[in-house]
Amino acid sequence: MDYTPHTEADIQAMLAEIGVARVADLFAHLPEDVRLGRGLDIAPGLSEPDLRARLAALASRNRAELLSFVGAGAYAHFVPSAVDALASRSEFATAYTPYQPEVSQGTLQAIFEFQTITSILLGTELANASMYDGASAAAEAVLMALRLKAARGRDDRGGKVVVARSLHPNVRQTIATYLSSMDGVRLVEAGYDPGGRVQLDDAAAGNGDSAGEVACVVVGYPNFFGVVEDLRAVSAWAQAHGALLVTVTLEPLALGWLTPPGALGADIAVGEGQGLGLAPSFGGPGVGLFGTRESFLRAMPGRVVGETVDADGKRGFCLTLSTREQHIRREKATSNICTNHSLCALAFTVCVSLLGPNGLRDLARLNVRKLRYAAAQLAGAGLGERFSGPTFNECVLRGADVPARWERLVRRGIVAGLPLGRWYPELEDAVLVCVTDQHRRADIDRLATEWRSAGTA
Amino acid sequence: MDYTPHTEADIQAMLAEIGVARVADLFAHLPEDVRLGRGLDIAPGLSEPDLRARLAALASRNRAELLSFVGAGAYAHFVPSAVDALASRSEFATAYTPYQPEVSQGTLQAIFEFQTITSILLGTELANASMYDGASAAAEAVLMALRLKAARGRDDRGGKVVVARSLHPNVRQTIATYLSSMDGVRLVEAGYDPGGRVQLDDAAAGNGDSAGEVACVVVGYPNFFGVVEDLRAVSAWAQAHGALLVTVTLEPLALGWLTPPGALGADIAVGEGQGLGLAPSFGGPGVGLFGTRESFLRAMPGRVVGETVDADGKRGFCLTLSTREQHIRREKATSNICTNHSLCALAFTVCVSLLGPNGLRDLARLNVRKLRYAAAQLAGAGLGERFSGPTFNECVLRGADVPARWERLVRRGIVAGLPLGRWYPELEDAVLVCVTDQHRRADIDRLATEWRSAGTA
Amino acid sequence: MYDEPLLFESGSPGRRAVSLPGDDLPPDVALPAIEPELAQPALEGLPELSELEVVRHFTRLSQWNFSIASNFYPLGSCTMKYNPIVNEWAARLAGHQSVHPMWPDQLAQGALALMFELEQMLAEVSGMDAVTLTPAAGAQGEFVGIKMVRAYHEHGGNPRKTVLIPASAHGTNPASSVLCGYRCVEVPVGRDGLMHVADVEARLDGDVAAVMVTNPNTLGLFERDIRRIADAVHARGALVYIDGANMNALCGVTRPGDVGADVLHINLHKTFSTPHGGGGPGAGPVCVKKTLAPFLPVPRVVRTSNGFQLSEDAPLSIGRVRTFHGNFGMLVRAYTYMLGLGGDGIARMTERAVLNANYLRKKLEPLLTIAQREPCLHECVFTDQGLADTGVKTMDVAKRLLDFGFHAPTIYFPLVVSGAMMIEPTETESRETLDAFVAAIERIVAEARKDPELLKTAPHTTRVRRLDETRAARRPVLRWRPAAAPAEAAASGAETSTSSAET
Amino acid sequence: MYDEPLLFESGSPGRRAVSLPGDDLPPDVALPAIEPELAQPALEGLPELSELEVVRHFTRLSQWNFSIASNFYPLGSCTMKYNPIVNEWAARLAGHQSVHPMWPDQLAQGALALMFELEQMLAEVSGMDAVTLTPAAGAQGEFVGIKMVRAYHEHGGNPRKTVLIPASAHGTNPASSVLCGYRCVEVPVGRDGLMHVADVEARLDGDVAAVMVTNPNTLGLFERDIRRIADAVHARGALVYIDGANMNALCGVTRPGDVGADVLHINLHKTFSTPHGGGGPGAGPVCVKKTLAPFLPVPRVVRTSNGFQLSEDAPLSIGRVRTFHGNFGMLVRAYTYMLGLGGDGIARMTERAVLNANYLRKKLEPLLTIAQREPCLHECVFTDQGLADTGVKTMDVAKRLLDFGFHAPTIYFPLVVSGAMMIEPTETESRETLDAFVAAIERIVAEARKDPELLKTAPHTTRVRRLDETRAARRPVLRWRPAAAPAEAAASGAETSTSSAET
Ligand SMILES: Cc1ncc(COP(=O)(O)O)c(C=O)c1O
Ligand SMILES: Cc1ncc(COP(=O)(O)O)c(C=O)c1O
Repeated sequence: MDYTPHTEADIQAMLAEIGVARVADLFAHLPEDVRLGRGLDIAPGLSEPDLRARLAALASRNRAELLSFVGAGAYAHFVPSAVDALASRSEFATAYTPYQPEVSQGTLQAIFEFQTITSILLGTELANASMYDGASAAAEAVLMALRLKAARGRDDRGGKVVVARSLHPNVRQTIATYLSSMDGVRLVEAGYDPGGRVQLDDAAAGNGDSAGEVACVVVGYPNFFGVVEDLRAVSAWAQAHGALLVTVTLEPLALGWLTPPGALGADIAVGEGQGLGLAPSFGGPGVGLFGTRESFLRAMPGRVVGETVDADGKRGFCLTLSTREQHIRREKATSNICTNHSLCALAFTVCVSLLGPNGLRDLARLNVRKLRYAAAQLAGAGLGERFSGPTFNECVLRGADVPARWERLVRRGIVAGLPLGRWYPELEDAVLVCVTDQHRRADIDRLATEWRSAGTA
Repeated sequence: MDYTPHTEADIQAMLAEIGVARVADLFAHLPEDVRLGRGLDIAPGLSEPDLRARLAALASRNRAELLSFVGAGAYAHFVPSAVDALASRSEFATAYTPYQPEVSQGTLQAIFEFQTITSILLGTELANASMYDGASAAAEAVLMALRLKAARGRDDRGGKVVVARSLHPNVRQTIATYLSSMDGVRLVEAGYDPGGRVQLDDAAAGNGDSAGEVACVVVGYPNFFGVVEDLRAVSAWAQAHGALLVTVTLEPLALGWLTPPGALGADIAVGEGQGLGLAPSFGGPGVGLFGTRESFLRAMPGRVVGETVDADGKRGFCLTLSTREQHIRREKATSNICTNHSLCALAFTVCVSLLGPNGLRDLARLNVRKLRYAAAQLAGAGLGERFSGPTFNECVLRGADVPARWERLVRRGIVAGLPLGRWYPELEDAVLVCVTDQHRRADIDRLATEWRSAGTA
Repeated sequence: MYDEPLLFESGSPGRRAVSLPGDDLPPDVALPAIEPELAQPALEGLPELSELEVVRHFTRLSQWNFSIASNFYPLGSCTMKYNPIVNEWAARLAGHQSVHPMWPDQLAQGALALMFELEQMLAEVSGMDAVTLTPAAGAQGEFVGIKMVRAYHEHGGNPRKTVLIPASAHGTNPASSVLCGYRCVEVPVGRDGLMHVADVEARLDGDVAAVMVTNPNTLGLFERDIRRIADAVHARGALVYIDGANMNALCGVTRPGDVGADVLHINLHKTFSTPHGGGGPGAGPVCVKKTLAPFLPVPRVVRTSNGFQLSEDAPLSIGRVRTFHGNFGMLVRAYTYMLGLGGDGIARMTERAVLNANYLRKKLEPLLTIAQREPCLHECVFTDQGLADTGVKTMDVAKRLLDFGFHAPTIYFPLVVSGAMMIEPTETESRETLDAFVAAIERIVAEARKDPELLKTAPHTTRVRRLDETRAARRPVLRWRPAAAPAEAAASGAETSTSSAET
Repeated sequence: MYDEPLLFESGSPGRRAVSLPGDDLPPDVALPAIEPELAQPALEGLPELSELEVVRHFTRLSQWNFSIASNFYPLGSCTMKYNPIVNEWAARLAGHQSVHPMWPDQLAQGALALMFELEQMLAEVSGMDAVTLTPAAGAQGEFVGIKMVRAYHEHGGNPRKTVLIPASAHGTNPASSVLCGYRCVEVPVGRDGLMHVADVEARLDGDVAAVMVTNPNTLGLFERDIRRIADAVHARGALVYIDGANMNALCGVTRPGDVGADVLHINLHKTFSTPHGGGGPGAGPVCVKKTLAPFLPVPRVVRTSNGFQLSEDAPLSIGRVRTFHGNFGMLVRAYTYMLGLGGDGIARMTERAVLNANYLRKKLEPLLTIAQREPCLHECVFTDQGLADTGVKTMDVAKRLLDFGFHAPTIYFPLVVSGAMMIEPTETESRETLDAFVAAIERIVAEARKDPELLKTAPHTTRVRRLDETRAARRPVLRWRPAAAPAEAAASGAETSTSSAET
């Protein structure tokens, strides 16, 4: 492929205008000793037909056709055809961040709509223009909680961050990475109870610990086990400890069934939007959701779009409050984030617009019911629910010989959930099974049958 | 699916405004005895996920993955990804015929560009905004030739139409259908010579026949056998008989290699544009190309777009010369055509724009060479060329036991061309093989190997 | 707004967007012997552009269109309903796009099954017995239908001579009839906008081959006499052709086949939502009664114990009318649409199309002059009569509507109404959109009284202003041509390609 | 031009676009026991629209954007080159979209192979040894890179305290450094726009962990001292971080890894053509020398005798920074682009980007004031100094350019240039487009002298006129809220949804 438009005549005319003889002369000011002096060791380019053949062959080596029951932070739901048709329109896809609002009203109005939808679903007073993904949004939320705590002047940037062990392990690890260079901050893990919910007690707060007070407590909603945390209790605990409550919702469709975290006391509610409008795509891109209180606005990371008027008094939208951001505040910014996940936010917005409140509720309920049916069928295959708490579309099942049976199922073309031993040694015999609207009843029946027969094989 | 936006409240409010109680009342003026009085016997609607599953299952029952060497009027060539991405833009796809030019300049300018490209490729002074397909364009060309002959006053609408037997049989049949209600018109078929080219002699003109003079002679270019007719000779013959020359090009890519028919004497040059920008899609939609002389303009069928200026003197485009057309002239129109194949004309225009003159020439040459290579390989498999004339990307091959061997190849997943016996009993032992840029050398080698082994099987 | 030059005015010699696959053949493959005079392609003048230039060109052009996807488009008789995106998806499945029309039937069973089922659904909706999906558009459907009428009469020994057509008919009706060798006789339309049996009977003689009725007609009115007309026509051995372009008003309510139709065409690009594409491709299936089935064009899709087949075994057939079997890509879309809607949904579509039209009619009646007091179905026709004193004409109202972001209605058609504005909202528009349209008309009517010049010079906000259509026809410029001297051409090309701002 | 209301101001309660699959479960499947307080979703306010309304809404919005697909977009530092359509096709292959990040590796061999090969190509282009594709964007790449710097120093026993950053750096550089617990020390930029080794050395002490250099820098200039700076930095045990956002100027010409870089990030959404999406998603791979490889984030793609695997076995790793492995969809696009271009094509891309920038610079020099006389690479920076007497500012020139259909350059950045206009044409623009842009600037400069007010009130042809950004920040309205009384809300919604024409 060659996307440059230059003909030989163009090049000659342009060089003449510039006043040099060869293109190489344009690099003449580079010191001799920094020149590469050879061609790149990358294969010659391909024509479009050959390129398409190569990519199609590569893609076919991913086993997209398998029957899969893996969720764990990436969810395959029904996405109306209109979502990609609209979000992929080239005027959206090939624009930059809307620095010139007069010629970016399309992107800007869409982001304003995204901010509104996100704050409705999270139950927060406001939301930003998007973050990279659920985990990095969670990490940024924790940093923000620490900043807010410091601003309240209780102790410098230090403090404890209590993270539920029932939170997605990848999110916990990401938070740990983001916090690891911060002086005086300590991560404390809170266990889970037989319901699969976070167990918050005095030990969780690490009382008597030198790291000082608790800045925030972070829980999944639903959590990694698919269990719906009782945010009322978590929020009460957080308040009692002077801490902020950060919730992480990696399955956005659950918000069609659950009370929004903001309405149950979450001070910062973050999430992953991929499940509404985007394919799993090997883990990205999705879109980080980030909502919080109005009073925390100036501490919030990321871009925001605001409403204003133009010279004629007509409504318009523009990026605003950028005095929080890196390009203005540099080292004092609330975050280093610059490019975010705007186009994914658009897909999310289109998807929610198509579903509407009723579609969202119905689709969510369909997921709940599919999981219930599956759990009943799998019980017949010797897999029992590990936790008693209410679940959305994922639950932890345990049974005899689970890892070996799971391996056998993979060989038969079924990815029968995610074995948990790698992250939870105590759940070595358990598997996290996700059932969604994409599974027909026959798929679930087949899953149950195969688990059963894999046990006897 | 339900694409209507009406809520129950909407309906009630609207009925109230209209002043009726129920929707059924809107049909109250229909006589009792015309009412259906029952529901339609069509299955209940499907949701989008179910609909997609059904259509995907149906599509998978077409064996799109097979190795095919069938052309015969529908050609699978490389189509740059940009073609569909641009032609499918909803502003193009969901507009009507551009009756309001001020809000249809996109479609109008694109058609003007199509008319220009088509007249360049056909070598005609002008071209219309498109016809349905190659065959109906050919039939309309013949009707136009008859009209022109009548206008020249030599004899009323009657006359002879000489059609080459080497023209695509489906085109010949279509012409026959269009002519069958015309009084005094007789179709005469002209045979082919050992080169596979039309044989025009006095017999072809049906001399001494009562149907009068020859209105036109119609040949394929290339013809059905893939052979390039010598239009110089055909044109000379037509002129000698006072007839118009109509050429039919079903493989538009050939015009990247061949002298344009208009430059070789064609009075009306028609064609099928599918091969440049569109998939075979089981035979449609493609796009009929129609070019002719400026002096014949008022006799031409179909829409045309013309250049003009707006109230400010700025260039713009609009439908024009519609006094030839059915919506103005009704029974005196040059054709009954109304809706044509505008969006396909757009895809053709985008495709040619992307290829450019060099790409078109190179792609055409690649086809010529691929066929030559295949012919040489197949000669080794006992298949010889039936005709000696020059061919583009198709040729007729004959050999022992061809129909049975062809059947065996189909069972092995190769459609090894089109057996010709059905249309040409004298070619019972022959197959029309098409080789294009889409066939890799290995595909051709496989074809040769399989033909060979099918002979011995 | 800035200009976009023609493809031919942009680019640079030698520039190209596309790179082709490497030639994988041995170098000694020789080109065939061909007379040199036959192998001199004339490619000069074709655009030489980069991929980005092509993308930008057509992206910009696209934005200069109004379309259903971007605007309310109440173009009467054209049924500009929403074109679902899932249909586009279906038509682009590799299994649909790659299948070749000349393959053995057993390799295309999915496509044939789809066609077979679509024929059955159309037969059920129309109340007819057999269907051909081949015709490319409504007009070709008419040609096929009338051709069958002729074949039927010829088979009976006498092709007959005339076709009766009401004055309100679409221009394709007479044009198609003539193409089949018939003469057209006009049937007047009553004061009520309807065709009356007496007017038909008065013209019915042994020479009449068929009467062509558009139902509902182009005024949006149901032809109440249809059954009696059909009886009269049949009594004279003639046939009833129904132009079903307006089927959107009838589905699930009444079936032409139950009310005397012998042959009818349906525009899938209207009633069954395939996108109109700025002027096609469409699809105009023809549905017939058993008596006419033997005359259907070839090929036919038939179901056998060996699966579906394309058959040409039809000795009485009118023959072939296209290169292949039809606009399959459009058939996939219509099939997807009908399957998605289902029987109930198809009936709901009609009900709501009629509801919308009646609502709009009711709200517009105080503003414009209604052409007919009769109850309308899916569309309604207004005139500019009430604006006569202002000098404002239908054309001006239409052009001014563009400024409000609404496409104009069909204007000056049907011909039987002077200054007609034919408005068809379709069922997929919301009440809010209809209200906004009414508000625009209200404002325009007020403007007509206050500032008629504003309307006569409209549109004001579109990419170009009112175009000189007379000039286009008087001095036809139908293609770009290189300027006389190449040097000049390059210079003027560069000039046009310079964007210029309007301030 | 007409207005388009917010999603929330349109629609009607109970309306819905989507129909869901029928529930195929036995009716007795019970919902789980859940505390009722936890199962009260707050969906009120979400849009209730038909499919057509959603399509029309976003189609209209899209047309209000400038974009590469429709406009020349010379936004400096952003490398707004053509985003090939074939890359979009590749990213949408079912085999790419459906693969789940938590599947066993053997089910995703295609995806892992793609990532592995992409890492290798980026290593070759940058001259580095190992690559992580995980970071979501340039800023996260910086975070990962500086974090690794810290891990490296910590592993050596002392994390050190500061990072040296030139004044011309992008704001993400200091922000990312602070996020890793470092303090930033600014290095002044010389009169020639370059960083000088002496200025670096003057600030180099045992506390410096790294120096962050953008090369070419944000003035589009190659940092000629880079090797000497690197030597000085290395001599003090510190590391060299290269911000490779401007790699488009270097590919095939010079490799940061050969000239002293220890760690560098590349923006695939700039150099390797993944579309910017109106603000992401992007991808910011980080390339490192062997010494830093042990600190790369997890997971890593590794090749084993059993195929490709994702490995977390990296005890010195800085850990995980995202939920999953990266923006795979963007990686597919960049991979397709690099494979399509090949080694030669990648070098050609750089050459022509630099050719275009120098051409533009040469032609603009007589019109605007160049910020630096040094030879530029892929972009050049001008100022509004020459217009000072007219009162016209960079902002006005930028806004006026919009009227000509051109996106504005990056303005007021880099901060070291007052009134900066940073122009980056990229290699995919044609000479004709560059000439048209120059012509527009020429006209604007003339207008500045003749009619400065025209510029100060620009733009005039865009959908909205100049926006009151101060008001947006002073009284932040960051989301739609239902009007106080529901009755009022409905009324005002209806009003906004009425299209209004500007005449
Ligand atoms: C009533 C009527 N009949 C026939 C036609 C012709 O259909 P087509 O344009 O598909 O050929 C039309 C379309 O405009 C029509 O409205
Ligand atoms: C020089 C430079 N560094 C870093 C960045 C940040 O990259 P991103 O926006 O992808 O986070 C940018 C992008 O604007 C840049 O131009």
